[in-house]
Amino acid sequence: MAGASSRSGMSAALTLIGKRFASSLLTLLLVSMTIFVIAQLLPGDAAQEALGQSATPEQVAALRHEMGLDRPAHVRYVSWLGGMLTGDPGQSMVANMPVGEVIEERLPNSLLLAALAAMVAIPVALSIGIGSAMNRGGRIDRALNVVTLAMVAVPEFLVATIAVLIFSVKLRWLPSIALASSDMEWGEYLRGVAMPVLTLCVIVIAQMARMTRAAVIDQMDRPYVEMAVLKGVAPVRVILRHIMPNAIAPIVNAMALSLSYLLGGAVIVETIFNYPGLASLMVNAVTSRDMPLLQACAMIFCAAYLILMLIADVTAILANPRLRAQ
Amino acid sequence: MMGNIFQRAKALPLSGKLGLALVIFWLAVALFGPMLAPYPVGAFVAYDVFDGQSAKHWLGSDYLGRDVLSRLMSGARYTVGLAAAAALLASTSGTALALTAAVGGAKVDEPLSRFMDMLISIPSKIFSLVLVAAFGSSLGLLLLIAAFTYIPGNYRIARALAVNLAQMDYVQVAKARGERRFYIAIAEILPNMIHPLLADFGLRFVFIVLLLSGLSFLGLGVQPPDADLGSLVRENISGLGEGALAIIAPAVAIATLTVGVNLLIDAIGFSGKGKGQ
Amino acid sequence: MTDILSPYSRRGLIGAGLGVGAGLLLPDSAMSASRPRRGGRIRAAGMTASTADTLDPAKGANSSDYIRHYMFYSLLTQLDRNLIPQLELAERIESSDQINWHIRLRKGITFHDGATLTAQDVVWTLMRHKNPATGSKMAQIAEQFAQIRATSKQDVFIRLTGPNADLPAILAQTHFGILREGTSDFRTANGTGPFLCAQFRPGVRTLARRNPNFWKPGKPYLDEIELISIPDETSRVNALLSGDVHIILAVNPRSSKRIHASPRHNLMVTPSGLHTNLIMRQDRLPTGNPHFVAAIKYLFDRPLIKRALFRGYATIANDHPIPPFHPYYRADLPQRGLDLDKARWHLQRAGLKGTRLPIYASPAAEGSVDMASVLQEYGSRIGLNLAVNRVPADGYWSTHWMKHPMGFGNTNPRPTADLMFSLFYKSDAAWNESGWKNPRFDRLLVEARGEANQAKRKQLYGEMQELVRDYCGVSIPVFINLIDAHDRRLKGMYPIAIGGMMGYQFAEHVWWEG
Amino acid sequence: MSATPHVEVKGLTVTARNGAGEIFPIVSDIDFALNRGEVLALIGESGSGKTTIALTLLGHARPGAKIAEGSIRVGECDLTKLDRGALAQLRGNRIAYIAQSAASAFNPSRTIMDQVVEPALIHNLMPRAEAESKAVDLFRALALPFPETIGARYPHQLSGGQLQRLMAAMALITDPELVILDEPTTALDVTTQIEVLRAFKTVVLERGATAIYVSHDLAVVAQMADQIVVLNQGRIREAGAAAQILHAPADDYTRTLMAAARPAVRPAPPKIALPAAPLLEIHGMTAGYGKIGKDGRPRIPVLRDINLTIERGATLGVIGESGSGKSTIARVIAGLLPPASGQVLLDGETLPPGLHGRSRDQFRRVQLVFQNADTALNPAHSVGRILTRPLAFYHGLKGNAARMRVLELLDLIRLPATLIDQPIGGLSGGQKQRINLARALAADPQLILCDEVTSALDTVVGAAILELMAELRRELGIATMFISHDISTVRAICDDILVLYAGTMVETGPREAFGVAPFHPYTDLLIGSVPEMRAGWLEESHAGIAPPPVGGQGDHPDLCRFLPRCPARVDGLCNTTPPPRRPLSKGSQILCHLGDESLRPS
Repeated sequence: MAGASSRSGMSAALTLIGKRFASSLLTLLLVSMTIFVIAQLLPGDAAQEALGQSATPEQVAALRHEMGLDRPAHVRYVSWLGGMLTGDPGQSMVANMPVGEVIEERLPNSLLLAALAAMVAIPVALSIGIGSAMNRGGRIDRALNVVTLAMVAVPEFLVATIAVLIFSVKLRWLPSIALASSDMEWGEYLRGVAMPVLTLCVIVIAQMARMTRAAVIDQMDRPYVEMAVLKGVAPVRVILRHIMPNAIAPIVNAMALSLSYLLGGAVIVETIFNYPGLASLMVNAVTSRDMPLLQACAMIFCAAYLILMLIADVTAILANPRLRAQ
Repeated sequence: MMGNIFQRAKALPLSGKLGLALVIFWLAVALFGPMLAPYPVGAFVAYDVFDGQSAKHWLGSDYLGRDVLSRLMSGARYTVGLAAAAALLASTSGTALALTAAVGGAKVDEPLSRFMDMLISIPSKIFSLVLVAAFGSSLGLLLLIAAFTYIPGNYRIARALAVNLAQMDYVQVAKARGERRFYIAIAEILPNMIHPLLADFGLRFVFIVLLLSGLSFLGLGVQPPDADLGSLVRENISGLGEGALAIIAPAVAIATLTVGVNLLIDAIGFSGKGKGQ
Repeated sequence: MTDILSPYSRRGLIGAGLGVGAGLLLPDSAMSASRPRRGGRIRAAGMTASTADTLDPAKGANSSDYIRHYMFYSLLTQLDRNLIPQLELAERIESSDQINWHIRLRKGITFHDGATLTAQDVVWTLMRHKNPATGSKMAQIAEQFAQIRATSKQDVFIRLTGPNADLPAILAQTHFGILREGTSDFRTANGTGPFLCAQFRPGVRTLARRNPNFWKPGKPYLDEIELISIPDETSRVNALLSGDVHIILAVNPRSSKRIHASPRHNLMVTPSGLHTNLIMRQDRLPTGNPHFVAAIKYLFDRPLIKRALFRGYATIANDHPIPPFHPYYRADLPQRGLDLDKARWHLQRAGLKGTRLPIYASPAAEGSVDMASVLQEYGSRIGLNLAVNRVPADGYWSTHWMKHPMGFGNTNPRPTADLMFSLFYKSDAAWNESGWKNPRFDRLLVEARGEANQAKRKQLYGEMQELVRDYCGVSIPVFINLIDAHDRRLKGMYPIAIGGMMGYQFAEHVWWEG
Repeated sequence: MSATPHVEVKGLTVTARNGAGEIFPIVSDIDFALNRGEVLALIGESGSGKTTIALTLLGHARPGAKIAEGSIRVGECDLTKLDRGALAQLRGNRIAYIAQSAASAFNPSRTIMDQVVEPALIHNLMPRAEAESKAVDLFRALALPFPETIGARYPHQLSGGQLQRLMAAMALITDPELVILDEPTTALDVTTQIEVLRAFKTVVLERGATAIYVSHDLAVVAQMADQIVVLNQGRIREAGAAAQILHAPADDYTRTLMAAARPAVRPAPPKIALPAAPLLEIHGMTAGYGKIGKDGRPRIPVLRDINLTIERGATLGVIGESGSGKSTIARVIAGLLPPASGQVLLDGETLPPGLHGRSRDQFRRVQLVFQNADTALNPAHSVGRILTRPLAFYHGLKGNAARMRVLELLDLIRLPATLIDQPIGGLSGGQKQRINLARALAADPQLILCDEVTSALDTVVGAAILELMAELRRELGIATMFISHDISTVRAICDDILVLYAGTMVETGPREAFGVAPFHPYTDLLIGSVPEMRAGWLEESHAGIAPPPVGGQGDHPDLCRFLPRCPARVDGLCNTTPPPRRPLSKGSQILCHLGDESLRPS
């Protein structure tokens, strides 16, 4: 029986994934068009930016031709799109490398940073959220409320800078810059990213904790919770065994939203800790007007968001027997 | 009317009163700060930079030797005004779109949701960067950027609420009465979303304050010599090592402002809910 | 002030003028204290990181590129601490008429891949700057190469389009780093420089290993240099203070206090001709009004800018681009200062009291935003309503620079006074920022270039300084000092006025005493 | 009777804190006692405090409330003196609770078995395997289908009646000495209620547990209780043996309750001379959800082949259990759900199928009144605003004229004029339902569709609403479609009755025809399931007895829908051939193979 329902859960999830795939392609297309159009409004182009001011008009023209920038905008877009459809994101105009290679170097860094931040932030946020929900209206709840709010309110660059001053400059415990390189040992790497992870956590924990609290409290007034209490179930078990399976869907949703921030929203953290991630790469692509690179970054961020949302929705299906059965 | 407001304020829990006090304080600073500031916002009045507290300069001097208190008093209105206006714009447009989606059916809902996915999936700071580079920095653009960034979040919440409310019997009754969609959305659905939307507004407000300070880090803030609170923190960040008041004061200002707004809204939502039941 | 988007300066780096006197050293003159020794591994942090980072010297666009290129490539000449071009790969450079030049190369120099340096390599390297497809930053300067050919395996002949005695200084720019003939792949570097390229990841890091076959005996001293970039200034200083990096470029004057306070670190200050200048377009109103220009020039509180913006790390300028330490500097020109009465008078004559004028500033032009704030503050005291319009560094040079009646530019030092004036002040120069037209100035410029007599030349350049100071729509309040900082264990550092980190050449000269 | 009662409550007061922070009592001075094995019923309307008292017997008070005074003794323990841990030890162990709505009291994301055995496991009473086999035994005893596998299901896969019985299994798994049943059948259809009551009676009570039975329904209580405590507004009005309370109530309030439970039959008003066309006609209407297939049926059909007529000023009662599609008829008429096929005629004119295309006047003439006034009235609006809207919308009334009309309407529904500026939130259930009704009247309609307008109300309040409706009908001559699950109410007030089962009309006819047998087997079950206010009815009732066995069912879509539950089904006929529509001599029409002669006489 359980096997049957989990199988039907899988099929429901697969159906959803199928449907989502189509609408995701549409979203990606929309994003690429938006990015392209806005980027057209930017002053200058990759050739001008690459050559700088000392450029002669002939040089600019030559480079434009080489980069294919002398073609009309729609032709460029269509050819980029065509490349994309065949799995070729094109050539980075500025780095003179295939976009794939440029991304290949940065993407693992970003993913790793986000994953580490998530690994720290999720348990902490869950604990805070559940803790304040259990003490709803009590002193701990109110204190956590103010603390999480204040956490959201402090600019992240301030958090990061304070952390550097304390842990690197003063105590010299941790390196002030996160130098991610392939030949690094894990211990060294973890020390290097400790503060970026910490800063990102500060940003996302508050939001996730608040959503967790709301989701748990939303369930707490349900009759089945009272029933559990009247069965003599201990409070912790009430939360973990009775409330969580029902609250998990909105919580995962909130977490997915926050986590999508960890990739693209890490610009400031990447800047301060000099971490070679995707967000700063995208900023770089903007300033150098490197369209293929910019598009590739945008596609990745958008896809990451869509995947996270999908994970959240699949979780919701798997957690809810009713949805599972559909 | 005034008496009513006063009574409601009195009925707030302690945290709500604290929030109200903070909000009123910052509103007053935003409104009257520029008039009461002891020095012009751009005046170089102190010989030393990052001065500590003194009788002449209550909050010391900034990285260029300007009076921090004056800059804070003049800057508050940008943060308060921009964040409030952007949060309001984000909330109203997000909610309006959500209502449209809720009463408009799948044909409206689907494209709107794709559009929101698109907005939300482009990292906001990078998006801002591109827009500022394309259109130049102005208060209006900052406002639009902040609003656009937070429309999708509001839309998601408002849409979920509105879709639920659209199933309520009173909406069915209104439909059966022959009411138009617009009336249903505005008169029947919207009034019942106010409290959760207010709470959401509070959180958006915080996020926008944060986004603005993030933008100031990227050099995209308010035009100098004025500065919003985030820019004040940012421009004085080199004073952090020496614990300069120039950086502590605006940071504390941001924290008290955002916490105050949310305490107040939490309290209103709470007492409002109690009444509804 | 520093901005992750802004390259330090988009202007190409050019060495400063000839024959500059010494006296730029700071108390920490490491030279005396310690003897060079081999070994050590350091990490250096520049200030720009971009996927546009390149190993092609012709494309070098920013300080990180220059540092990198100096590590891997050698030049025909190199400017020494007195900014005198010294022979490097060239054994001899001669000319009788300053048009036809003969260069003889040193023997037995090998590229990193083992190939021997020949005259053909030099010819190919220099000529590629004339090819638009190369995208060389020196394309304009290379236009004066009328003909370059190898006369033997060791000899190169260069004919210029006109006389230019400054050729040795011109060839000392990193862009002219010597490549092996036919090099087209710049994923790694193949030069004759002191370091081998072990790893190059654009926008991330460059790893340099000591070149055991470097042609200067004993040099370089360090085993390995990891060059990274930390665009955020606060982060850069913190990285130095926390010991994560050993030398950093471009310290903000505001951070100098923190570095001074650290017992483990030293500041190195390099006075330079770098300046941020206010541009008042002469072809637009009201900035084209001479009284308006005069009013603005009296409105700059230069000591305040020096003190507040640069914490004293600046030299007060006199509205022309020649810094006081320059041999052609005219010392007898009266220094212009803040004079609100004169400014008010000029403004009234211009009939512009009460008008509102936007002034464009950007983090792209160092200090311009704060300078604009200063100007606005003083303007308000004489009834001039200036509105600061800060625009992002991104796209500043292509969109805003020289396109508004009032805006800022930022100019790096040029190797010669002639180049500085020709590029920026000549009536028909592409970068005549204010668009002023002064026939007398143009005549003097040609005359000075043809003048052999140094005293006469100095006098001609002096008059040109006066003309720029009094009539040009450009105001230069201060020259900005370059500040670097490094670990005290890093020895052998001394300033070279063409740029930070010993004119970007530190890699070859320094040693580690750890 | 033993010397010391098993359960004894003395001087119990429970207080709560209101919005302004003032403390006030919800129940006070409650005393009662019962012996081991006895059943005590707490009876009262909503707000009487009956659930509050029941929960105190588990040592529990809902958030915001507090057991302030008194003692609650169960066996040896005084619950008021126990700490949290000790209470948790008792709950779900020695004292078990059966909640009102099993559908929401079961955790939707966990299997039934998980939840049923949980009390035994957390109190370490037995290993899981033993608990599960005990659970299966209980499932069997409670007459649940598939007792071996039902435990693997999730709550949403089971019906309300099954869940209620499963909840009983969960309560009994630990062999408790005291069981609290909190309105355990209120949310159920009568036909299900009788099954559940039977199961409770055999399993819960016959195991010798002491029980507290909370209900508002005297007839149900009559089947279960030894003692009855009548509560009103937190105080005991009357307490005593069941027979005494039921047959010789001493208190006025008890008598009012009794009276309200038996609706008075109201004579139909004299018929007006009818114009040619009836007010509303429905022909061959089929409706449902999802895409409409090739055969003209929607993917999820709800209603099939509905034909009905409502004359001007007449009242049609539509009766059926939950899920029978009775509300859907109203939704189709109102235009909220376009039918898949068939026509709705108003005054002889065909109505556009959906909302789109209906004229404002067509909208005006048909008004919908929903069951639950709490959700049918927008909580954000005031009384005045709710009533003004239809006035403005249909009649263009504004300002003072509208206000005058609102006051008239309030007067018509017997509400004070002072309510006009009140927000909806502050009104009582009965007041809300009156406003709900008044909103429909404000349109000046010809037909009101009343969907279960009294079922969410207490009996006394509901009776008053019915009284009001009868009055309005007399005065205004508005036709009514009265949708209900309660056959006695429908029989009392309607001119014609339509019985709906699973979307098909199984019996239609004038009210008189529903007073005498024979009935369609479903109508028979419906009527037979209404509890009577006497002890022993439950044992005597024939309703809900197992149907005779039949062979496999054919796949004709029009086979009798009631077949699986029908006690009169005929093998080889009902399971192979669609039933015909046939008249009965008493005046009604039924959808059945059987006729006058073969149906069960009363």
